[in-house]
Amino acid sequence: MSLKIFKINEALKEFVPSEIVDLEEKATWGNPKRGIWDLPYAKELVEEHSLCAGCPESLAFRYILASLPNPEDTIIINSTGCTSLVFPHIALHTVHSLFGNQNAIASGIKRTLEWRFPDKVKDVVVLAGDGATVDIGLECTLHSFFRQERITTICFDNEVYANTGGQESGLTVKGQIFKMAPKGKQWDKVPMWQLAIDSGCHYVARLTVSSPKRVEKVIKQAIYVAREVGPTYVHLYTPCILEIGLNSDDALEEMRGRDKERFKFFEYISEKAKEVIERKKQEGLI
Amino acid sequence: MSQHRKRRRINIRMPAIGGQGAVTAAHIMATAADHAGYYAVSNPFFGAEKRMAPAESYVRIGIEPIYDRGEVVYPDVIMVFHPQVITMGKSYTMPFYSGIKKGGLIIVNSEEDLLSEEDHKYLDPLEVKIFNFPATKFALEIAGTELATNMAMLGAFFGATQIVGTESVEEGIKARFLKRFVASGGTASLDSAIERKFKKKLELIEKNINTAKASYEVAQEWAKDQGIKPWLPAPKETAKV
Amino acid sequence: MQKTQQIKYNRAGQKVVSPEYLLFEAPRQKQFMTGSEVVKEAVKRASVDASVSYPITPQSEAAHLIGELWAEGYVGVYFRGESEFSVMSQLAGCSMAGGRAITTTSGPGTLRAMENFPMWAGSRLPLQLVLMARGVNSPLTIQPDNLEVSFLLDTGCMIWHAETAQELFDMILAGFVVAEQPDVHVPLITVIDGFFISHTREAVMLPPDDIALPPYNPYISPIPPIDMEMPPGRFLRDPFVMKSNYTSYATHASWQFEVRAAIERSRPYIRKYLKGLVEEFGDPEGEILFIASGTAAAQAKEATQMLIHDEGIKARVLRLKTVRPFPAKEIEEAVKGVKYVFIPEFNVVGWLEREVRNVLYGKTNVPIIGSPKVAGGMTMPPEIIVEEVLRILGKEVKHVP
Amino acid sequence: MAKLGPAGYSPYPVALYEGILTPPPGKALLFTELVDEEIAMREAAKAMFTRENPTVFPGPQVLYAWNEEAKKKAQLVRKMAEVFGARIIPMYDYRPKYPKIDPQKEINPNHPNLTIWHNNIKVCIFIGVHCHYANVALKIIRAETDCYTIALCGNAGHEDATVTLRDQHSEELEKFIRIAEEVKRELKK
Repeated sequence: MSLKIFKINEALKEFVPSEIVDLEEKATWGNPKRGIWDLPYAKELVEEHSLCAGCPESLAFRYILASLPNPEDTIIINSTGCTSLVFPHIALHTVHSLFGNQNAIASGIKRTLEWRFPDKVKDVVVLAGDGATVDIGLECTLHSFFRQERITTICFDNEVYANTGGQESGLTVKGQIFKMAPKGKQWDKVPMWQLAIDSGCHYVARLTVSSPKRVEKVIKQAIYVAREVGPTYVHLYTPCILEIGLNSDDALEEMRGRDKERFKFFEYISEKAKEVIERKKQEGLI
Repeated sequence: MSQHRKRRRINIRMPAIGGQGAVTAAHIMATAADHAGYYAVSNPFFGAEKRMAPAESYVRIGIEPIYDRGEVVYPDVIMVFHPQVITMGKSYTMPFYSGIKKGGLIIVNSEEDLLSEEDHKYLDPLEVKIFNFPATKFALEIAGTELATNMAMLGAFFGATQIVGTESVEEGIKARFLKRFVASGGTASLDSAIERKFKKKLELIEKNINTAKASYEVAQEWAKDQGIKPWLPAPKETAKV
Repeated sequence: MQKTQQIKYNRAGQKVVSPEYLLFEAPRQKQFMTGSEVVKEAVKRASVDASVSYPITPQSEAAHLIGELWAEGYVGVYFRGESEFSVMSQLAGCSMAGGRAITTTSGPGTLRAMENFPMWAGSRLPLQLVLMARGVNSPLTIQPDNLEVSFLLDTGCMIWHAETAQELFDMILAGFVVAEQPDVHVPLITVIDGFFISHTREAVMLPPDDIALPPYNPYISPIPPIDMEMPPGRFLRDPFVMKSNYTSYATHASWQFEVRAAIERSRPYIRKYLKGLVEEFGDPEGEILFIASGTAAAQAKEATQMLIHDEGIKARVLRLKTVRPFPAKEIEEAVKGVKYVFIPEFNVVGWLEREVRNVLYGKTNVPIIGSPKVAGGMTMPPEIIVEEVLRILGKEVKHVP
Repeated sequence: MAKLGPAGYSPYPVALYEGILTPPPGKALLFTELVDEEIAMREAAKAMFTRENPTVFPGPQVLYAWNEEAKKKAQLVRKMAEVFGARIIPMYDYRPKYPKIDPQKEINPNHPNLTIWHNNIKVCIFIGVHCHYANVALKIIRAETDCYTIALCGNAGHEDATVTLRDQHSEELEKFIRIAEEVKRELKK
């Protein structure tokens, strides 16, 4: 594990702001049993960031970062979009490269890290929006599944291009009026979770981030399966309250509403993945 | 053109039909010339080659470093691998003799003269020599396969131009066909299956060498009749590395 | 640091030697091979960690051969990507993760991948792309034509242009050494004219294959690698750098300038490892000066010899080995006392002519003639170059039958 | 660097505009001149003793205890700051920080001039900052401020600094501290 990169030299410690010292002293490192219950007590791996007030993406980020079983050796690959605004403030090695190439970057990183560190576990997680994952980056996303890359892909589905001002995306629902769809979207929401199953993912989950506990369980399962078996995919509903005209405190209610319909919890687990998840449960890690 | 000065370079164009082995012939010709101490470069015609479609290969041999690249637009020697190419040129884009230099040589894989009156009208004032040589027939007779046509053609080239001896031709052929086998064949664990294949390959190489050598001799005779002297001065020692 | 003299081996079991030994001192043997095969020989001796490939003529063969090296254990990571765009991103990932990586592409593939190249440069990845230039689709051709280099000039990558298979071999090895210098550390595009080099068979001198370059050390990189092994632990490669993201506008400008400055810093290393940014050929007193790179320079050399031997005209060639960094001073020096500058090129836009005119603007009155220009697979016979010179000089043209 | 800033509106690089490159091994760069390491160290020390508000900006490579050399260098940085009577303001990471930095306590490569202006820093030392971020910051500092910048680099140096020393490891830092102490005595500080 690479905790050493957070350890501050004693000779200079007094000059370093407390938020940085806290990362060394109060964050949960080296403990695979860490989880969302640590949130009130431990130093979080994300600092203050600039998402809209009340944006559910910020919740999703906090839950995911709290659930990583191996943060000291986890790399997160991002793409262009609202999520990119959070990445500078995440206390891990992360990448923003181009819009849509996140699964290609992740493939190169994962394979090279496996080559460079054959005796270490380095988890590689992709975290990108719906435009990046399903529209512009679909080729990279699906091919990384076909190739059975051992990475976890998480899609923040807000059903719109939010960062560019509210345009229709492949994951917008049919009929929804957005920019570039002035008469309403003419075709159905892309069933990305199904494409992920058909393309070779070993663990697929679809859910909202209304339940932190459920997010933790899904993320841990996805990462453990990716580590040992092959690609995994997590599809999270993180509505853009701005573009669908909700108030800052409406997000949770919106997600709970969708929990009962198009984001009803759905999970696919391959045979190989079942074995891993069972074992990790027995080890008390899930 | 400075025909008074000694030739420093031979540029060869080899129009053929895809599958006739003109690329292989070019490779062997360059390797043979290299073995004899000349500078040599070979390359194919760059395109989406298909079997039985017109194709070309090129060889450049000289006594000085060769910088020139690509298609040979102004050849000293044209080797016509297939009679069809005379009528079609390179992918129908030009007459087959286009760009031939004064005092050049054309070797045609044919028993009889296939050139039209107009062709001769163009070539005669340029003092181009034409050597009709039935390479395919020769290959069938000696190697028992028309696949050795390219060997007969390259043998004819070296016989007619007298720049390298048959030992270099033999080296060129061996280098082309043996390279991979030598690389992996050196290990003691060569199993019997590979060994059988290897024997077959050796047989093939032998047939190829015989075809090339026999053509060399025929062409050498022809060159003597024509009063042809070696086309290049002996290579400078510096070329031999 | 460590100064022990013990023998080191790379992961392929090759003995690690200094770049100077590998490039200049190791005994060499002659082989007869194509430019594509030479790529394999160079990569084999370069302690390469990763390569990703995609088929496109004329680079496919070189890409297959790197795959063979992976199968033989000389390259750590290798696979076929789904498009050039993805391949260049996958390769970026390999480099960010601290690996030495190389790939090859051509023509339309270069343009498909285009968005990646400024990203490579901005992310300071010392990747190497062997570019086997062919036409771009205007309409389709697979033939040699180096128009695509024009698109790459301002990506922030170094661009070198090899003339022969031999030079390609040496440039690939020297390329990693120069590109990985901490004060340079930008990508290198090693250009050859497709087919003219990739498919041409010629004599090449190679050092033994049981020695190799020292492995890449990502921990002296100007930007930390993405491996959670080097501080800072909180590190995004690379953030939005704009005022709305709480940085000064000047940050992005400074970042871009820094990438260009990094290319400038490669000059002393290039002088050392390539023996200069240019090569001079022909009569040093030559009044006719060809400025050219790659195969156009090779053809100009042939034409120079014809002019000198057959026409009694003093001529010379200034061959550019590098286009980025651009040898501006060398060009300024070379045009002194010259009557005409000719710039032969294998493309219709004349990107080299544009570059040369730019650096000579206001500095010389020498006429600059941007011809001959051939494209779309056409060869540039030296006879045609000679004809062009004679025509400009008002002399009789005898060369072309 | 050609001359002390402020050089102007845009963060022009001297490598590109004035042809000044990083020094070759064994040499240092003092303004536009290639000089011996010791001369550069002496001039750098003089500047640290004579210009206002001397400050050391340690970067991640010396702030964090990620290897033995970093641990040793951190102690030397502390000692160096004490000899110069300089402040220590860390550049602990390179992110665009939201919503803003505290210029009294930190320096950020994306707007390093803020810290320099806020504290009226006229001379500073960069050490342990990754070369790319040091170069991005040094160009902005040169464009925007009149701060005399000293780059102690473990690699090849930084031509956009006023003085740049290259290949600076523990041994070289110890030498720099020794020279600083000498210069201090000479200046009777």
